[in-house]
Amino acid sequence: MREEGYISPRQAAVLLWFAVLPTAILFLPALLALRAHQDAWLSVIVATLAAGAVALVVYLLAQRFPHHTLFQYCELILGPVTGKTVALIFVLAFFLLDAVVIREFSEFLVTAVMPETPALFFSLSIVAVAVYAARNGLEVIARCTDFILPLMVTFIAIVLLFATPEMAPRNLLPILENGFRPVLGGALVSWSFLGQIFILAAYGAFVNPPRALRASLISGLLGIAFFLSLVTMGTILVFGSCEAARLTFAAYALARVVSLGQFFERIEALFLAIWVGGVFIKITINLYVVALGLATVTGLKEYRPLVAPLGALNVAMATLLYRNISEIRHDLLLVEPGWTLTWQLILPLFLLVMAWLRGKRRTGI
Amino acid sequence: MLILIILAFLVIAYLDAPKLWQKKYWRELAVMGIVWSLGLALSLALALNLPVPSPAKLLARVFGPVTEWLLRLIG
Amino acid sequence: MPGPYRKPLRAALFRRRKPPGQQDKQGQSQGSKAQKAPYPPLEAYQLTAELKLNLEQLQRIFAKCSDVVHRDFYLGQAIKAALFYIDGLVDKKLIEDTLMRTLQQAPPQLARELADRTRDLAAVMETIMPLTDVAVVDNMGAVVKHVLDGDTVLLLDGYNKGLALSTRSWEHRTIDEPITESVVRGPRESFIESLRTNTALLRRRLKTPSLKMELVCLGRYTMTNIVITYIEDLADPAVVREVRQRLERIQIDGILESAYIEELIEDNPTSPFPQIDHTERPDKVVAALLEGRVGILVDNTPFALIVPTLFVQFIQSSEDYYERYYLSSFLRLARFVALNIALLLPAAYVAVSTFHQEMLPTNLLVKLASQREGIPFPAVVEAIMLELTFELLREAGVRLPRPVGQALSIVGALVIGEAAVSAGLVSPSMVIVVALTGISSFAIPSFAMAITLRLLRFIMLILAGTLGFYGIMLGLLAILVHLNTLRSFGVPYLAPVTPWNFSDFKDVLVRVPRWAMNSRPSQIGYRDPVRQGAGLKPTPPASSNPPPEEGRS
Amino acid sequence: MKARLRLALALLLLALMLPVLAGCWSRHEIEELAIVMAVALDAVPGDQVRLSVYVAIPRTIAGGPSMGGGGGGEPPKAGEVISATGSDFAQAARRLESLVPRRLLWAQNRVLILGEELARQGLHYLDLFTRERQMRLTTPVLITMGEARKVLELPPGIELMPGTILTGILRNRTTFKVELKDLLAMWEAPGDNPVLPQVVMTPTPEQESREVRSDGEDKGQKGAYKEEGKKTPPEAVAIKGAGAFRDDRLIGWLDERETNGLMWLRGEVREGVITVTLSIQTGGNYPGQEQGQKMGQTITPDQGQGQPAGPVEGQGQNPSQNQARARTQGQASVIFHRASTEVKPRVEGSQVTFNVEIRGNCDLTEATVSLNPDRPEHLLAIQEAVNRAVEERVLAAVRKAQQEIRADIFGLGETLHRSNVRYWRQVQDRWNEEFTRAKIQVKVDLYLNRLGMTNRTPGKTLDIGGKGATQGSTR
Repeated sequence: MREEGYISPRQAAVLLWFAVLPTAILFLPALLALRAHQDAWLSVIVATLAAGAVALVVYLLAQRFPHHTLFQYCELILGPVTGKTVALIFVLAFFLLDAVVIREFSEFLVTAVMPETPALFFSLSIVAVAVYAARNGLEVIARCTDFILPLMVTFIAIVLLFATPEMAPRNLLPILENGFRPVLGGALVSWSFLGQIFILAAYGAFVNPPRALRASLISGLLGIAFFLSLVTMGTILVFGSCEAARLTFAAYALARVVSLGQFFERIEALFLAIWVGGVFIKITINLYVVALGLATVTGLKEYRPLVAPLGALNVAMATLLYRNISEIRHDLLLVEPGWTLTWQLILPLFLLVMAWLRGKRRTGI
Repeated sequence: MLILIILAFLVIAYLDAPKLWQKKYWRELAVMGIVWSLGLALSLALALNLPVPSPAKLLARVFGPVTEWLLRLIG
Repeated sequence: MPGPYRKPLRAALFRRRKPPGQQDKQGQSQGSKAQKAPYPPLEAYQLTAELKLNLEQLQRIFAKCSDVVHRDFYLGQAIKAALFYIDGLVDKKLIEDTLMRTLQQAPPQLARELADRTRDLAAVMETIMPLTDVAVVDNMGAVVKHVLDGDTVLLLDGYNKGLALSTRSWEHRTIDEPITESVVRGPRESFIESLRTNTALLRRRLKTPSLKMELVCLGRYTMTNIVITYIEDLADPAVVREVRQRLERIQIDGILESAYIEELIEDNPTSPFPQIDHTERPDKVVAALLEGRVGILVDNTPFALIVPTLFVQFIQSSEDYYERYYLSSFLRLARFVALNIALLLPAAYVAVSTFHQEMLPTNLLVKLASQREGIPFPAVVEAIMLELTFELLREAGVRLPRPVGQALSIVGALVIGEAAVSAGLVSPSMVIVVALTGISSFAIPSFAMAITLRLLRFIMLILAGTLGFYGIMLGLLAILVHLNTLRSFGVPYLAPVTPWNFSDFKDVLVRVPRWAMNSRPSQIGYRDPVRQGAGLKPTPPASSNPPPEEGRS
Repeated sequence: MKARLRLALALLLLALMLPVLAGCWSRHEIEELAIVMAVALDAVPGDQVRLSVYVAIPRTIAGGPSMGGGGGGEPPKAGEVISATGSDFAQAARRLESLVPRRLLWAQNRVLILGEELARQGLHYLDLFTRERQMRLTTPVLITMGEARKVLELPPGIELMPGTILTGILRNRTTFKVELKDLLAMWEAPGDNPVLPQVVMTPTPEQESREVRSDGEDKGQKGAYKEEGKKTPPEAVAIKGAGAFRDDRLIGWLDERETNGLMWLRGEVREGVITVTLSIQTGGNYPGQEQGQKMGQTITPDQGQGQPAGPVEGQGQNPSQNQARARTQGQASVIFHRASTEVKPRVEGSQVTFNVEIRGNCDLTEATVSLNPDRPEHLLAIQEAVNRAVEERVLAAVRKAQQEIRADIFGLGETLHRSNVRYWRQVQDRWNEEFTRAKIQVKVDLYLNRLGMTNRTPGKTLDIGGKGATQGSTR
């Protein structure tokens, strides 16, 4: 099925940022510090290189099938039955991803902001707004980012800028103390976040002009790497790798350290507000992709009716997925890398190879 | 709680179902119905504390070893 | 006897319940198509060649209309004629001094020829008519319409046609200073209730045949004249067509204000945000037309509508373009801040004081805490109460006669505020917050937008009171998504912020100097993007003040 | 459109349901809060801990200015100290809540004070203060000899509350500041051990001032205040000295000089004043020396221009010899705004040497010893004395750390870690031991380059080593 709106390459790139960064900056630095210690920021860069592979696959597939979404060319490549199955796997994967994001989001809010409020309430309320946004289509989602992005960037910049007095450059030393292996281990963890740029395969078809897709992939990836390594570096610089690894929510802790002169201390509530905006986009775009994918797989004319029930199912799934935050961390460290690598790199690679073997491509619209 | 859940799902159904019915989009209605009833069932099961296996567990069983293997590959 | 009133109403309701299907939006349609003609069904009447019959019909149509004047006379002492007009809508002096005299003293030969049918009715027009705006009417509906419009209809015996003579002239307000949009510098004229005057105000500013004024007549009873005005070279034809279609779709009994139309042609009727700007300043309309927008003037309304409308227009004032650009830019930024304050300040205050106390500097927190000791209400309730009081004060101040209104607002604000604080019912800081919010909402140039923000403020307050900043953010996100879905006649409401257009930013939060505004807003005036010549930035003439050492060219 | 209307309806429904659903989760009216301004942690007998909090009373504080100056009567208290014991701090905190009619707000806590006993037991109790969401990692941590609760019970001074007093002092940067996150980082880093600034309850102001005189330091004397009419002996608070830990246990105390040395070595010194006592012998040697230490730095002024010491013209002369002449004994204080410390480890065999280089610029801020501004030697003399003083302080701290504390409280191990990973691997597990054998060489290069707004020491025109300005240049 088709979506009526188009998004600009810039919006596509920004959406990519939002598809990765919001949860990544919150959870990743601490996990990275655990794995790669003071070299955590190197891990981000290594993982970015690895994520470049995803970007390449997405790009090659998109080139073969311009104006087609992931779910559409699955079918074109593999035929109706297998294709639909694989597309359904992608739908499920995106669905699970969204559920995880919702869960992480509510878990954070409950822990850090309002412990008396049930987590379900946060998932419910954010998904309600996300449903509203997702029903309005990709264009509206993309245009929402135009407002949230400047806020987010400004805020990250302010936090990092005003945290500089607290930073100790020696915290980054020694570089590569234990060789490259911990860095790779960290890269594997960051992979589970960075690989999410794969989502572009699902909405890349609506980028106008299509040939600008490469630019949006590159700038999306670079932007993610930039912000992520900056925040990771900031965390390590302020807390040191030992203490950083103890933090559950690194970026939040960073925001809590900041004091803007004597007057404007403790700006974490603002962090919360702006971050909610970011996660909102992330949840919405995933929800949108899930609904779009499901509609494509089942051959519907419209994805809109699916959004609300999917949102509800997502909330339930988010509640079901994990029992506690420790499970989330465990999964992020020890399960997600393998899982994300499988469906975000191996499976698309398989698609690409199949397309190449079968000589499938579609040039027209 | 149960009443709230059912109410919420009724609202969700009310959002789109009547329009689909009018437009005779049966296919949409069917898919939506499946998702909707899945959601309702899951929510009710969770509210009633029925044991529902978490897909995360399944993923962990399958992809935990994969990740471990990857980690070993790295170092 | 209640019957006749109730029954049709029931019927109307019943009919609306199951619309025939062709009307998808507003349920204003009353169903059948015959409704377009005014009551009584004029199809039943026809102009005949017999004057007596025609007059009878007209008298039946205008039965019990005491303001209708009907005068029989002989044209050129030979042929029977009658004038029909409505007293008060016509220039009586013109009719009595000029028209009657000319017609009665028409050359007898002409009258004879007319009576003999050797000459057409048009001959009257061609030879003796002292007026210029004359139209031939050939059916009863047109006759009635013209009479109602303030024309004088001349009927001749033996002709199934008549002449509609434009003798319109009625009492109206003189052109005054704009009340709702007063400026320090800028033209002091505002629209008045008379459509013709209003169009003249526009035409005087735009002396070009490209300025089009399409006439639409709406309202079964009011028969209100509506003018769609645009500059043909600039306006998007699609928008013009859309405006025309949306207007023609309207079937309504009456239009008393342009707001009637506004609500019937909006893109998203359920949105709380105004999607059509209105103004009483001709210069603002002209500026809009020059950007490629379309104006809608409605008779009997001093407010013109402007479409398409973007969100940013609501923080712009026409004076921005008349003051120096530094000041204008600063004021716009200030208004933007005011907009945010008007929407968010009480909510933020409640959120901070009940959820995020850590955000406050300790001294402030302690101050607030000591102020709130003994206040019987939670902060949210306190805020809502005070906001409501403020709204009531404002409302009372607006409705009362001006001098009283001022006294009331002073008394209300000072006395109630002071008393409430000293009675320990509200905290002083809350009074400050509410006052600041009130001031900010007045700083927004557009009243319509200010009202919207006032309403949303209450929702934000409730959200903030239940969920703190998270609630505020949820509300803001919902508003953001909503704003992004809005379009005004096809143009995204939030343009040029999103879809992003850097060139249009010259006139959003800041106003760049005149000489830098070289292009029209891209979403609206794209048909002719070049507004003015490039390089208009003035430089001191080189010759008048030559530098001592070397001449510059 | 209908669908839009439905959606709007659903959202509205949700918005209306919010307050019902959400109830009063996490919402606390500002006046229902007990604002915790300072926290003191103690260990009490029986394996219990005691949590004491200083809760502000907003009424009094907000009415502050008006009540000031009202003669007679005790000033209303700005806050109250409440404490509760428990087997850990979470339990104690819970019990505290049952003592207070309001909800405790920890987010505004200004300072965390550790009692000696607790510190000797270990730092693991601090977990609550990093885990609980209201607590902040940027809270300054102090340690005190004896009970920490005592510090909270201080009577108000310039500031109303002990929390603000202490943070105010810390902000003056006369001593170093350890925030909770720094403390944890010191604890967790393998080559570092925590040190905490010590808050001391000073006795009466008289004693206090005596101490100042005898000390020759004027660091950390804030918080002194005058309050006569109190029944209890007035006490003041000061932050000076430090508590040194080995791993997570308090081992010993550093005195003020040692603390200063520690700050130099850790590179914590940003600005401050150094006072040295030196005697200038006109015409002869000008040995500069610091009080109490025999550390000679002798310079010889330029004899060619130098007037013989003693009588200068006119009435400047005075029978009591020392007064009339140039004051050859006295203090000189320098103030510095920027100073940097660089530590370079060097490993030779199994011997680790740390070369510490301290650099900075300072201005003369007070000289009670007579000084001729036109003689660079005089400045050099002061400069040398200052450098010696700093060096001596650093060495004193090192001695203390190596001999008594037997722990690397300077984070030198981390420096070694960063520069020589291979060697660090060998010693990291027994670093504290290794540290006691490390050699630490200090080189201080503080340059005195400005004189301030006046040049000569005030007094009747005396002449030391030249006519000074009256004769133009000395060169």
